[in-house]
Amino acid sequence: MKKKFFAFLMAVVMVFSLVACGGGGDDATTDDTGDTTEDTGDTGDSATTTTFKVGTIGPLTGENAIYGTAVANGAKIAVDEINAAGGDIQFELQSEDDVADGETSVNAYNNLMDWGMQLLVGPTTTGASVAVSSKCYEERTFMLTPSASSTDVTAGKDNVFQVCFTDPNQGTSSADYMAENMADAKIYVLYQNDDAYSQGIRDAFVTEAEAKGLNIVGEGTFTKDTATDFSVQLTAAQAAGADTMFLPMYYQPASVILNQANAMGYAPTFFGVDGMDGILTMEGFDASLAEGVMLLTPFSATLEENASFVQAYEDQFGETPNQFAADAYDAVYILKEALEAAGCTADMTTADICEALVPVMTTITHDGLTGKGMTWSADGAVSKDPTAFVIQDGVYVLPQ
Amino acid sequence: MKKLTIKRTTRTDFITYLGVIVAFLIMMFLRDQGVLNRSLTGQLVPICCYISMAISLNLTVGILGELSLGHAGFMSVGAFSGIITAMSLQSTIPYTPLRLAVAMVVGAIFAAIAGIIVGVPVLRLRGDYLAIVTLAFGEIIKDLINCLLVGYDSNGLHMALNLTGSKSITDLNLQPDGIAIIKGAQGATGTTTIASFTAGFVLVMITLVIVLNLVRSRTGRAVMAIRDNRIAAESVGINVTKYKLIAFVTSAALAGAAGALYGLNFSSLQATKFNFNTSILVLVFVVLGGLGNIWGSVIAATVLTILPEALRGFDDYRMLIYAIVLILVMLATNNSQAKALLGRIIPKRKGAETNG
Amino acid sequence: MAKQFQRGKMVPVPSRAIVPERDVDKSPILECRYLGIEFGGLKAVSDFNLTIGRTEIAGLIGPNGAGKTTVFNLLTKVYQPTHGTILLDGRDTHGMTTAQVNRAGIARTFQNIRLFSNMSVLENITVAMNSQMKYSMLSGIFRLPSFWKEERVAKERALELLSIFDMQHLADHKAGSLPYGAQRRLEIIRALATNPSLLLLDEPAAGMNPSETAELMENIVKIRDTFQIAVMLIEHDMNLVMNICEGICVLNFGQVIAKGTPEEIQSNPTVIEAYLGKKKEG
Amino acid sequence: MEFLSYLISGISLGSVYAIIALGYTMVYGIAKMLNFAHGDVIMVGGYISFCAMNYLGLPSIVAVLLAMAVCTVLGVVIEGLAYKPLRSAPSLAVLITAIGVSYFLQNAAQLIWSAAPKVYSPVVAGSLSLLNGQLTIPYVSLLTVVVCLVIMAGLTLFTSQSKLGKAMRACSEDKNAAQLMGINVNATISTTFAIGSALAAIAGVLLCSFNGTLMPTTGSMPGIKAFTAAVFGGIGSIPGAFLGGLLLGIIESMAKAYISTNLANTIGFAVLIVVLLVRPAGLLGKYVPEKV
Repeated sequence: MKKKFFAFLMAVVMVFSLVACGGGGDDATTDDTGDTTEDTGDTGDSATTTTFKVGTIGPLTGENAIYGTAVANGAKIAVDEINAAGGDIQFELQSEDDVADGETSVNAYNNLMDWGMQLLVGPTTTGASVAVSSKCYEERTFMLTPSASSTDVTAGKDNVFQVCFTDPNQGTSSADYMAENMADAKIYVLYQNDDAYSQGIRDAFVTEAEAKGLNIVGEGTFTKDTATDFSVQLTAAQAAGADTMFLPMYYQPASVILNQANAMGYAPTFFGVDGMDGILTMEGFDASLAEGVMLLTPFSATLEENASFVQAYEDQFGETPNQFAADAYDAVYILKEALEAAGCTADMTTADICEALVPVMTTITHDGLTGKGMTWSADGAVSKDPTAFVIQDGVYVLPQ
Repeated sequence: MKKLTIKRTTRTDFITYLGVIVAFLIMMFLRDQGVLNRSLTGQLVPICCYISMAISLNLTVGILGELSLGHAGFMSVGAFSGIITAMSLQSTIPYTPLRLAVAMVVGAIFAAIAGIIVGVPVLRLRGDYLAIVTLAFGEIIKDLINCLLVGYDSNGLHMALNLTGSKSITDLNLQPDGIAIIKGAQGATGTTTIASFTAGFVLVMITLVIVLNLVRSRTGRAVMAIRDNRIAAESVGINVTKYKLIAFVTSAALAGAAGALYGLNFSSLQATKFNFNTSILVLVFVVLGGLGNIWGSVIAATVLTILPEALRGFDDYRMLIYAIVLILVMLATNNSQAKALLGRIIPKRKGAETNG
Repeated sequence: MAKQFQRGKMVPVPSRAIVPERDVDKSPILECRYLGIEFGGLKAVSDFNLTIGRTEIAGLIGPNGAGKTTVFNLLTKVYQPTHGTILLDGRDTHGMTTAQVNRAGIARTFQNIRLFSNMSVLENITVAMNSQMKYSMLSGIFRLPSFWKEERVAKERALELLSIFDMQHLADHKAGSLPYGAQRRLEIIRALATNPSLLLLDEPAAGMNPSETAELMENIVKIRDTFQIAVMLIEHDMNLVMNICEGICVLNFGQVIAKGTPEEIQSNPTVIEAYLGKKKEG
Repeated sequence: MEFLSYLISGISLGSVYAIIALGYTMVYGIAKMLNFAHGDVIMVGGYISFCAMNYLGLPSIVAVLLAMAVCTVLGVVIEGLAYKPLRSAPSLAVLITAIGVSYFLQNAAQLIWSAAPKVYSPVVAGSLSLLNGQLTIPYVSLLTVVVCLVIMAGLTLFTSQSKLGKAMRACSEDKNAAQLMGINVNATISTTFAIGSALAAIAGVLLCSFNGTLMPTTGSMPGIKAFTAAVFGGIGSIPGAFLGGLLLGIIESMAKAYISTNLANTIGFAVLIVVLLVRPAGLLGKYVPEKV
């Protein structure tokens, strides 16, 4: 009986996937014929408006959904703006969920390829990005990740680029900044050691800090499963006499740390990285807790020049954008600029676009929300200046 | 009657083998013809791994009758030991299929060792207590691998356990030609992906042969006897601990082989992948497919791996619908009223139902 | 001895069966000396002394709660005795597990039937032959010749055992789906399949009607004669006990109050007071 | 001094586990099912109280009561729709259904309240300063411990004195016998779920106050930990759940402080395993050998 039931269920799923498959096929054929007719009709006409298919991948469900959703939303705003402006290059956007998991991310990528994706903005998280980037490398799909910051994502893959800083870059910059501005600080490093991002920054920070002679008085770790109670680590930091706490992590655990430190009456200078951005806009967050928190971040929702993006995002999604949204927004514009520079058209295959874009990426310079004059090296890493902000009265200000 | 029922058992086995072979051939054909979409193509290897996982867990849960909530832990051990093996042997065994096979065997061996370490103390417990302890072991394995640093260079394999959080891959002091295989929380990145659908098919077939033949041998009978009535099993001279351990370790070893294949299918893998949720996922396959029903495990693993992908059209509601489907299926297959309803639609088979 | 039976007559020794020849000396198969167990200070059974001959049918009777099943549990090491020794064929079973005791020669049935109810009748029997089968797990997985050979022998022997109770036709039924009487009989066959030298039957006639009981009595004797083994049974059906047991032991409050032939027991005043008297009341 | 503050943080963390474990253990004791959705009911309780306080501006006590009311209804609805039809089904089927419910609640919460973590300001702010400020104890921690003790005492009294409580104990011993004695088993189980869910709401408020943050997945890990704690103490036993929760919290805290923060979970689980090997039914559980 059960078997019969399963046969039935199986059949349903088969139909599902066949429909999906058939749908994909249909899309492809219409696109193909559409393009062919266009080509034959407009031969030699270079001013044709063409629509590129762009995909984003990120966790839209699960505990990391906040990041993936921000990327999907940020990219959507950019695509809408570009399409509304009506230039030569138009985008069609599709966002897929990967639950921040490598396997699902590869599935999402394959799904997008079935849809006919030509350019990938994603994936959002590092682990998933490494899995997808090697697929992209093999299959020659151009990949620009807004937020996966590990060097493993780009290492050895010429067609994979990043919008965000690499982890080592952030760790090194943070240590450099501290060495310059707060050289005699007693630093306690607290990081999440089951998270690639956090671990990556910490490793680079510690190496650079040693080189610059900074005084690290202690290190504490936590894991995803223990990210709710930091009293032990905070007590240890306090006991070690730390007056500065380096927090290379995302803003969610950071907000818990600030809260618990405050409850303990412990008030060192907290120093964060770009993942810390977003803490002020957390619902219910008491901004006074973040008073005096320093962070190195390329994006700030409170800066004047980002106001239009922030406004558009708030109008559409009812939330203040974080750095992930800004990275994704930039990523779409970077793609546009690169496509223009390379002279790509939408009838080119994914692989041809990829080959055309790779040499161009190292030549363009982009001014975006997350940095002015961004340039890329051949290894895929971005070069831009992080800005150190200090939080005062609930807004980012430049430190005196 | 007699001959008929004996034949039924063998026939079920035969249909299971045949079904898997035919499915493989169809998929290969469709893929080569380019008819298969990429989404499904990309899932072929993971599906094979999950089928293997489900069959092997069925050995513990369905045949042995002990609830294990840490099966993903063995998959994890197999995956990472398989990755280490494959990456270290890159130059020694250039022939990919052989390297893959060696990695899977090593994965199975290490998972079996983990199975013994876990099984010896744990199998003395019963029911929900055993369940919670397997859960605990799964989490412990995850935490330990999260601390593991492994690199390979011309001097051989280097390993360190980053317990205090102050070590990193640079502390392994690899030679310039060395490669970092596992970098603690960052997991294995840059793995050369050598898994193939054919390997997955072979894995599923081997798993099927081992589990089905085991179940139909004296070992399997002893294990099922323990499930049905432990005290009676002891009374007919069956060494309960030994047979429990055999079933448990075999199950762990098969999960390890599946893990190795899974690990070598993606260029990046973190220990957190094999958390409690993955164990639960595999358990769902087993329960949905029917306890002790190997054929059911194969189907359930396939369907439930494809389902979330097939639901992509529902966007944000995808996992919500998945949850609802799960609840409804459990209600439909286990509620007595719903069963009666189904029973009226589908006439019940007469005669003896044997396990399989 | 109440009755004399001609031995080895009723069923021929099964053709392929491995029924070992037993020596004919009169030494006892089972000796219990001062056997006892305490549960948290409560003496469930104490100073239990008993000797059973190699081919004797012995009865263990007593009112409910007298500790009869506890004695079986002690003999089979379901409970570890806190006092005394058990000698099986002259060997001390101290420290053995239930499974080891079974392999040493004691098989049993249970008061509340304990079959492997999701397995077929045939499997229930072949599983009991597990310790006599030698092929390894790998031979089983790879279906080596030893697997086929031993499985065939086991199956044939199982069918022969089933024929004692005329149950061959049920071989492929699920054990749990059998009627009650057949389940009880299957439990006895399963115990026999382990090749015991002492068979313990815990209320074999419970729930049977008089004609089934009569058939069972015949079969118990037949089993003893065919396999040349000792049988010890717990039973409330006095007709059965008095008719087939050659020796009877009466237990009350965990202690032996009488031992002897059926005739002796029937006329023992202590027994009548403690047991038969009570039975009349109830 | 540090030791003391580690101990205090362990006790307050442990009290949170204990409250969740009490809910787990009650439901397990009567329905004999591992209710994996319990952690997610806690999460819903957290969100309801968060919304009540932040959107409706209600005082915290009203928010807690509202959360309890909503969770009670939710618990009864879940029980009625998903678990009751499976009363006679194998326990694994119910377990999988509970997991389905857990997925459902998490994803529904994400759709309703979005995945963005919310900052949960403690229902009681501030902290107690002792020994010239060398030792600070957040009031929330004190509140958690007190609430935990009150709930445990209340539950113990309830199950031993009240008619309904006795009915619950009867059901947990033997459902059929209870039925024969005229106890409405179904209604008793539903009531148990209602009480368990109301406790979950309180646990949600305290957990979120303690963590200071709230996400759709907030409940899952504490749920597993509390389950561990309940088994640790002997599942089904009310004082056992309390003891198990407390010990798990202290062990975790001490392991973080003196051994390794990476392995805090591992050490907690390892202690659990050792305890179960020595006492197969947990610290206070009764080991009932199978009757032959």
